[in-house]
Amino acid sequence: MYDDPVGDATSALRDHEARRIIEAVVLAATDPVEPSLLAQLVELPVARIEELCAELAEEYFASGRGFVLVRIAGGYRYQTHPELAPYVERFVLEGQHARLSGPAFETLAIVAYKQPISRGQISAIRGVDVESVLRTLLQRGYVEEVGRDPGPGNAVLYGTTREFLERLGLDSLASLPPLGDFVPGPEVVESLERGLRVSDQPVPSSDEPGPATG
Amino acid sequence: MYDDPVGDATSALRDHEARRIIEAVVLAATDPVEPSLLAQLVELPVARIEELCAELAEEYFASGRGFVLVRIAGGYRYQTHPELAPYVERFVLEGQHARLSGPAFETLAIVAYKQPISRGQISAIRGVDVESVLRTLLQRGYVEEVGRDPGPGNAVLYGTTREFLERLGLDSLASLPPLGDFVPGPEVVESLERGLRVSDQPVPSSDEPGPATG
Amino acid sequence: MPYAVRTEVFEGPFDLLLHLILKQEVDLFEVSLTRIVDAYISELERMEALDLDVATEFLLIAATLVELKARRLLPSLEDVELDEELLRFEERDLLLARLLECKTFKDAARALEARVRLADRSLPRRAGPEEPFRSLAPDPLERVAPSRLLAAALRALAPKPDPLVSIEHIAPIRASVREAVEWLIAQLPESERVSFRDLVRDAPSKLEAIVRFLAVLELYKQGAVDIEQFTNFGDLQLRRLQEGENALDAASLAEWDDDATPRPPPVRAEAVRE
Repeated sequence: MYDDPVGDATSALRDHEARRIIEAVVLAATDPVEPSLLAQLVELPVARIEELCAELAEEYFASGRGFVLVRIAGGYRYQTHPELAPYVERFVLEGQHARLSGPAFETLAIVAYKQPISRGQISAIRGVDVESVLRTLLQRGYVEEVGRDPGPGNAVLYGTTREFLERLGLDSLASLPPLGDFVPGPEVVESLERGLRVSDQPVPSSDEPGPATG
Repeated sequence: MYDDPVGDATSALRDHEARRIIEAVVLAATDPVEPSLLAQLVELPVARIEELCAELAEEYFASGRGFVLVRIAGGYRYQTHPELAPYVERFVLEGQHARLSGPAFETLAIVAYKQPISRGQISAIRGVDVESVLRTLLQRGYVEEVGRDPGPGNAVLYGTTREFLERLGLDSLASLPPLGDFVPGPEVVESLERGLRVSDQPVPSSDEPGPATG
Repeated sequence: MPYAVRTEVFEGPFDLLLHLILKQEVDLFEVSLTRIVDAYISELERMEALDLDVATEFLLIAATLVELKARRLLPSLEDVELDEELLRFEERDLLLARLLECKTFKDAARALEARVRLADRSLPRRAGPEEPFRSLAPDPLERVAPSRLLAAALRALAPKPDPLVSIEHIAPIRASVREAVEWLIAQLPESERVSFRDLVRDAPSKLEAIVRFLAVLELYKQGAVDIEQFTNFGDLQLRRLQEGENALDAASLAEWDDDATPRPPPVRAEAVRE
């Protein structure tokens, strides 16, 4: 962009130095490092930090390193390459997390998408009492109290934690797949509708016998 | 060394894979990793591991990475490049909002109030295995081994340290705020353990053929 | 891999209903509400140990289904009052909406689970800074008030409240068919018509009304009462029959309340009570 070769060289040097600082700081961190913090240390704009981190990540990936640089829970961190899981697992046994049960995941999904939400509201969606499941989620640090319902009863409201983002490998709640992706397709809706049809007169679309699903 | 080009290609592939495994394992480790352990994981002789590590270290150095691979205390570990010390120092001093994770804090609270307590008993209360959390607390020096359970198994019993008291500004354990009346005794903890197990059980594993999806 | 035969465990009424409806869709070309209702109720029978709250929810849905089925079996809808018709659709749509919501989150849960499984394949670096730096790091416990530790301990140690103690759930559904039968007999004057609506007017809950209805059916089955309905969806008129008075079949009644009975009735209302 500039014709000044010295300026170019200087900025290349700066970038190289900035990358080294990012590498050192992220390596020393125990939690994901926010780009704003890196920007302060390196004295570059946040946007530039993001670019440099993306370049680093790409570089590691391209040269087949055993680690990756990822953006998680709003920051950058090093983690092992997923392909090497079998080796790492053999070495770091205690890193293994206890699996959550299916119902626990359903409750977690409801909290994730509907937060802040009360226990009663979760129960209403699931059709079962969720107390013990919610307790498990609280204990494992996936979910936390985030406030109180201002309405009568002042029910405790729950939301997901930073730990939740880390465990799912998400940068933020915005990176959750949109809930709309999971709304049942027309064929499921139709079969549910038919299953609960009140009158025996066939619904126009289901007149022809034969499964509607493919 | 060999003239066999195929064999060369294969061994190059092996070396590349071995380097990746070393990178991943050393990155994930909290302590220096012994070469003999790496040799086992990679299934190569220790001498070859040492060579590969030296190559990796040289590669990081030559390309001016912000981290270095060093041999220390009989093993390999990553650490920050000495040239970047001022940045790492600043980061550690002000940037890193040191925090104990929720689970670590709760585990510490359990040890503080129920000491001496075994790892199994803590796990029973928390409903998850606490090995890695306990390790963090031990490393931090908040918790230490205080004895052995006289019962079968001779489980290690943990308690809090002097440093823990100092950090909290407490004279002795007696100055901890009292838990109050509803603290369950050991027998309740046991039934709680059962309760937790039951509450986690009734659930089909998510792999089971649940309701057919559309 | 051999085809594994497993007993399905349904975690809630929506779970079960979803499964039944979607399975029907696969098995049969035409979804039949009748079959679904029957399957639902027989599934209820199969479940031996039902959690109190779960049982209530299961039962309410069973009641809704039975209601939908009953309405479908009625020959003509000509005289239906508009209100009733609207109500009918509302109930159905409500159930449908809940089923869809349930299914949506079920699938979302699977996606989250897959993500966790994927994320589990990578381990983050947790070693932290190496030595000279490590001692520089502020201690995480510094400036932590002991009261926070207490709060964490209480959170971690709090015993799980016994789910059976929850009074709100028990109180409104303290209804057994056997008791309702006794109550009904006391309510029914001899040889005089009584409106069913009057009988359930003071019912404290929907469930209580359902139980009273089941009691009426039981009395009818035993020949103790006669039931007439003059219009579709009209009120039921009950009349106590003389000869049935002393002929109540205690064994049949016991079925409603006794868990150990070999032939459980289709809907075991007392499961809610225990």
